[in-house]
Amino acid sequence: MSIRLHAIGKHFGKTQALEPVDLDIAEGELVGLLGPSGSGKTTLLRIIAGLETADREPGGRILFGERDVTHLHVRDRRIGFVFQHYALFRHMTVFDNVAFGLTVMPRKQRPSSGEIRSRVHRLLEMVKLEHMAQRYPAQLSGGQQQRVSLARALALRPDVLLLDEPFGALDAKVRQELRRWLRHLHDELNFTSLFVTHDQEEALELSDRVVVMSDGRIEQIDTPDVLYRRPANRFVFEFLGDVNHLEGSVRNGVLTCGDARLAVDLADGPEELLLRPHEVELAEKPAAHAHMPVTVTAISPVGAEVRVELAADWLGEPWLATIRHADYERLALARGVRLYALPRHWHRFPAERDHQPSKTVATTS
Amino acid sequence: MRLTSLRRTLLAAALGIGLATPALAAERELLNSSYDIARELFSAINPEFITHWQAENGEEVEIQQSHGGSSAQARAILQGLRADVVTYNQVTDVQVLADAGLVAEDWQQQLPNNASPYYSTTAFLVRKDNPKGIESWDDLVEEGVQIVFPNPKTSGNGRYTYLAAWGFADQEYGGDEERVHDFMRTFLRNVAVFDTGGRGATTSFIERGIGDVLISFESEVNNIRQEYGSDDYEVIVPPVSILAEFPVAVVESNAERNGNQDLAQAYLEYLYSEEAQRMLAGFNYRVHHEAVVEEFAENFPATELLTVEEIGGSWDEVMDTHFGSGGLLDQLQRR
Amino acid sequence: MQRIGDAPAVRRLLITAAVLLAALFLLLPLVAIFAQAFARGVDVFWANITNTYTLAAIQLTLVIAVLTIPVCLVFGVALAWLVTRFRFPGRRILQTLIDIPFAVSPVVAGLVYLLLYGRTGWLGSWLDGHDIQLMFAWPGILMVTIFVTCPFVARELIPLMQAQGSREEEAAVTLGAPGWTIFRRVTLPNIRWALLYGVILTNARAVGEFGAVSVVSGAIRGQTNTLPLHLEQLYQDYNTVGAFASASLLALIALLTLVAKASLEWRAARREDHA
Amino acid sequence: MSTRSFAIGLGSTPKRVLPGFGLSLGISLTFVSLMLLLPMTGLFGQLAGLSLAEYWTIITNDRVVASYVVTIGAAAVAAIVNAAFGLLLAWVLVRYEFPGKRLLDALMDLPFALPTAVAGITLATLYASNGWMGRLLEPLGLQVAYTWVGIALAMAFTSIPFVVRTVQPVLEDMPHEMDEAALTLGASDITGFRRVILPHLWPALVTGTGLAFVRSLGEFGAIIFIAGNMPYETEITALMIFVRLQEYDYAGASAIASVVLFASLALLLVINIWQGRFIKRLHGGHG
Repeated sequence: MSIRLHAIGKHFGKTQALEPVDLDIAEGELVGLLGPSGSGKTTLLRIIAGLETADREPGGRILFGERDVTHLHVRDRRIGFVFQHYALFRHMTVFDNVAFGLTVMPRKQRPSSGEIRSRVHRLLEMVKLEHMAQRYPAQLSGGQQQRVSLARALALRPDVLLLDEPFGALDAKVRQELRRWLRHLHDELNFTSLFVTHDQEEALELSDRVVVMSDGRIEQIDTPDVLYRRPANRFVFEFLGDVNHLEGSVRNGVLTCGDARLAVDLADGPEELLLRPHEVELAEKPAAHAHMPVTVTAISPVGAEVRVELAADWLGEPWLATIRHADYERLALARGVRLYALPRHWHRFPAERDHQPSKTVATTS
Repeated sequence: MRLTSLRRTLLAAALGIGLATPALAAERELLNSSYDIARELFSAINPEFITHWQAENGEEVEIQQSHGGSSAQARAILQGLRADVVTYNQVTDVQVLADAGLVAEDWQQQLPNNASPYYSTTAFLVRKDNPKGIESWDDLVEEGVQIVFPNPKTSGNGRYTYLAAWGFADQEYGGDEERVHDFMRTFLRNVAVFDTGGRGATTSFIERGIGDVLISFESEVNNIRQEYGSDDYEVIVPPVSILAEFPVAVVESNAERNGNQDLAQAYLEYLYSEEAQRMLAGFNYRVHHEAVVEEFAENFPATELLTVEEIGGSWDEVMDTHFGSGGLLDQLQRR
Repeated sequence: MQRIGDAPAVRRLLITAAVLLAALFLLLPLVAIFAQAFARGVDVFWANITNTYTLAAIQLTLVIAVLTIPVCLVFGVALAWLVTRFRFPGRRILQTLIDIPFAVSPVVAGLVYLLLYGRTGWLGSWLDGHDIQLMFAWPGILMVTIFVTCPFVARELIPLMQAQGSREEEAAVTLGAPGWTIFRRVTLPNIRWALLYGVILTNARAVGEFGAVSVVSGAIRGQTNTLPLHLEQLYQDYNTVGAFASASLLALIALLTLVAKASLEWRAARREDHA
Repeated sequence: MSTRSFAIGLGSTPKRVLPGFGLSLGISLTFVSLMLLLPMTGLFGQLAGLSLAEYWTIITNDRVVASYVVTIGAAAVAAIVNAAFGLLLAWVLVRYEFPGKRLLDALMDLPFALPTAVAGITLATLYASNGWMGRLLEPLGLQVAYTWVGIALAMAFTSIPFVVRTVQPVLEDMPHEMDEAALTLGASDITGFRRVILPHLWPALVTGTGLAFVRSLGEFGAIIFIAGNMPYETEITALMIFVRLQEYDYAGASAIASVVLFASLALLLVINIWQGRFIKRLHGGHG
C-alpha cells in the first residue's frame, strides 16, 4: 500500500511544527524519517498514523493507496504503530498484548478464538518469543518488549507499519541486532514501513529511502547513497556525518587560511568549504594543489578504519580524518607527528543558495 | 514550612494555653451538670440564684453549666467530670451516680417530692386544626397515623413516651398482656422516625415536616409551639399520661472536693423557692409550690398521671424488662 | 493528540455530568450552610458569632488545633524518616498501626481514652488520686484530637519520601554533614510542601472533630466546648441560625483549607513546569 | 486527604547509613505506644471482662446483626456509587481542560475538610422532604432522608475524596501511548477504556473504593441526622455502639466496636496485600 501526502502541515498553538509537506512512499518501501529533535519528523509520523490531526489549512490530504484517510480516525486507518517506549499493556501477558487488536475487532469480523490463538503464536514465533507468551511485559528485556510491540502492531496485518524511534531506548548491541531483524522482516512480509529516527547511521543502514527533516521542513528525500554523496544542502550534509570546515579567502584560484593553501576553482572572495573525514588524506609531504600542515592530536584505531584528530594554527576546530589501517601503519602515526592534509573532495554550500543542490568538487591529487 | 512561622505558631500556642486555662478567680464556681434542653432554663435561673446567694451570704459565686444527653452526662461524672450538682430528666441517671457512691444513697429523701423540684408529663404536638383528630393514646395506633418521638434506646424522653403509652394500654385493657403488646407493636410501627434525641425528633417534625404528631415532654411541646408559632401547631395533653420527674442531687464527692457543699445544697433548695418555681412554670414545667400552681393553673390541664412504678415497677426493673438488650422493646420491634 | 474519550460529544457529556454532580453533591451543601446561617439576616448572624460562648468555643478550638499540629508534625516526620530511611523488623507493623485512627470510629476513639484516663480507668484513678484531671478538661480534648489526626502528616510524607529515596541524604553523609543539618538542608526542602499539606489536613480535622471530642469534653459551656460541640448544642436549643452560624465558621475554615491546599498544588505544578 | 497519600511507594531502603535511627525510632515508638496502643488496652480490657459466649451473644444480637446489614449494604452502595462517580470526576479533572476546573478540583476535598457534624445537619436539611433537594426528589418517588438511601448518601459524601484522590494521580501518570496503542490497534473508546485504561487504574480504584468503604463503616456524625434510625431498617452499627454507651454498657459497646475495628483493619490489610501483589506484577519481580 503506497502512502501519499499532499500539503500536510501542523501548528501547535502558534508554533509551526510542520510546514506543509508533500511525500510519496511506494508500496513495500522502507522509509526512514531522519532529523534532529524538533524537526517535525515524529509529528509527521503521528499525522500519518492519525494520532495527530493535520492543520485544516491548506487542506492537505493523506492517501493510503487509493484510500483517502485524511479524515479517518486512527482506529480505522489500519496501520501498525510501534512506540519508542513499547507502550505494552502492562496488565496483560505477552499473548494478550499481541492478541489485543484481534480481540477488539467488531464481533462480526473477529476471527475465532482458535484462529486468534494460532495467529498470535505465528507472530510470536516470528519475533522469536513463543516461549514467553504467558509472561508479563515487566518480565521481559527492552529488546524483547519491542519485539512484542512489533508483533502486536503486525497482528492486524496492517497496510502500513509506522515506527516511532523504535530502537531509541535500547542499547547499542541490541539496537544493531533488531535493525537487521526488522529489515529481514520487512523484506519477507513486504509491508510499507515508515520509521522515525534521529540516528543517521540507523536511517542510512535500514532505509530504502530517507527523508531528512529539519525545522518542520523536508530537506531532502533520496536513497542513502545519493543522500550521502549528493546532499541537497548544507544541513543535510552536516547532519549525515562528521564534517571538517575550511574557511578562508580565495584569490586567483587559491584559498588561503593562515599558512594553509588549497587550489580551488572559485571566484575571488571569502569561502567556506566542507569535507568529510574520509575525504581527507594524510601525507608526509604537501602536494601541488594543497599545502596544509597539521599535527596529530589523537588516534583511535578502533573499527574498520582509523580515526585521526588533527589540529593546526589555521584551524578553528580540529579536523577528523579516517584512514585505512594500512595507511596508518605506513605513515607510522603517533600523537605529535606533523603531516600534511590533502583534501580529495570538498563541498560547498553558498549561503544564499541554501536549498540548492550542492557543488561537489573532486580534486585530483 | 518556614522556621519563622513555626516559631510564631509555637508562640501562639503558648499564649493560647495561657488564655485557655480558666482564670483562677477568687470566687467559688459551681458546676451544674444538666440535660440538654435545659440550657435556657438555667440561663434564666442562675443569675437569680447568684443574686440571691450574694444577698444572703455576701459572697460572689459563679455557676457553670454542662449540658448533654442525660445518660452521657451521668457517664461523664462517673468518669471524672467534677460537677457539684446534677439536674436531670431521668431518675435512673441520678441513681447510677448513687450506685457508684458519688451521690448519697438516700438522695430521693434529701429534698422534697422525691428530690424532684418540678415535673412534667408526656404530651402531643399536632399540626394546625389537628387533622387526624388525635386526642389520646388510642388515636395513635390508627392506620396511617405517623408518630415522631425520640428513640427510647438513646433518650430518656423516648422512654417516658414508651412507658406512657404502655401505662395507657395497661389501664385500657385491664392488664391483658397480649392486647397491651399488640397495642404497643402497632404504636411502635406507626413511628416515622426514631431520632436519637428530643431535638432531632422536633427537627424531624417541625423542620422536615415528618409525621402527624410529635410526642415529647409537655414543657417541650409548649416551648416548641411558642418557638415555631402557636398558629401552626396545637398542644394536646392526653387524659392519661405519665409522671415525669426531674430529679436533682448533690454530687457529694465532687462538692466536697471543690468545697462547695453548702453552695450546692443551697442551689438545689433554691429550685423549690417561689421565685424559682415561677420561672419553672414560665418554662412550662409543672411545679409544686401552691401559689404558683394556682397562678398557672390554666396552662396545665388536669390529667391522670401514672408513675413509673405504677406502670412497670422500679426504674431498675423497667430498664431491665423493657429497655435492656433483648428486652420487651426489642421484642416488640422485632419484625 | 488522539486520546480515548476525546470526541467532543463525549468530552462535553462527561464534563457536564461531573460538574453537575459535583455541584449538587458537594457545592449545594456548602451553599446551604451559608444560606441557613444568614437566613435571619446579617445582624442575627453576627450576634450569634459574637456571643460569649461562641467566642470561647472558637478560642478553645483554635488553641487545640495549634497545639495538635506541632505534636503531629514531630511524630509524622519521625515516623516517616524511620520507615522510609531504615529497614528493621516490625517496620510494616508500625506502618499499619498508624492506620488505627482511620479504622476506629471517632466515638470509640473517645471512649478508649475515657476508659483509660477516666476516673474508673486504671491510669485515670491514679491521676484522680493525685488530683490531675485530663478528661473533661482541655488536655483530654487535645489528646483525642491528636489521636484522630496523627496519621495525616505521616501518611502524606511516607509515599513521597519513599519515592524520593535516600540518595540525596546519603550524598550529604558522604560530604560529612551532621544529622540535623542533613534533615534541615537536604530532606526538609524536598518534603516541605507535603509537610505543609499534611499540616493543613491535620488542622482541618483538628478543628472539626466532633465524635471523639464529644465523649471526653464534658461540654461545659465556655470552658470545654469546642466549636463543633457548641454547634450541636445550639442545634439542640432550637437555635438553627446560631447552629448554622457556627457551622458556617467551620465551613469557612474548610474553605480556607481548600484554598490553601489548592494554591500549594498550583505552586507545585508551576515549579514542575519550570523544571 | 491528599492526591498522593495512598500511593504505594516503591523506593528501596538502604542500610543504616543515615543518622537518626535511634531518635526517630524513639519518638515513633513512644508516640505509637502512648497515643495509639495504650488507649486501645482500655477497649481490650473491656473485652477481656466478657466470656466468649457473652461476646458472641452481644455481637450476634439480631438488632445488631440487622445494623451490620444496613451499614454494610449502604456502605457498599456508597462505595460503588463513589467508584463510578469518583472515576468520572478523576477522569474529567485529568483528561479535560475547561473553565472552573481548578474550582472543581479544590471542591473534591470539601468532605474531608468539612466537619462531619456540619455535613450531617446540612445533608439532612437539604434532603428532607421540604429541603431544596428533597422537594425535587420526593415527587419522583425518591425519599432520601430517613431511608437507607440517606445513609448511603451521607456515606458517599464523606468518602468520595478517597476515590478521586487515589485514582487521579495514577491517571495523571498514565502515559498517553497507552491510549494511542489501543487506538492504533482499532479499539473503540469504550473497549479501549474497558480493556486498557480501567485495568491500569484498577489497583487505585479498588484501593480508593476500599478506603471509602472502610470510612463509611465507622462514620457516625454525618449519618445519624439523616438516617431515621428505625430498628432493623435504618439503624447503623455506630448507633448500636452509641446506644450501648447510653446504657452504661461499656463492654457491649466495646464488643460491637471491636467487630467494626477488626473488619476495618482486616479490609485495610487485604487491600494492602492485594495491591502489593498487583503492583509487583506490573513493575517486575520475576517468576
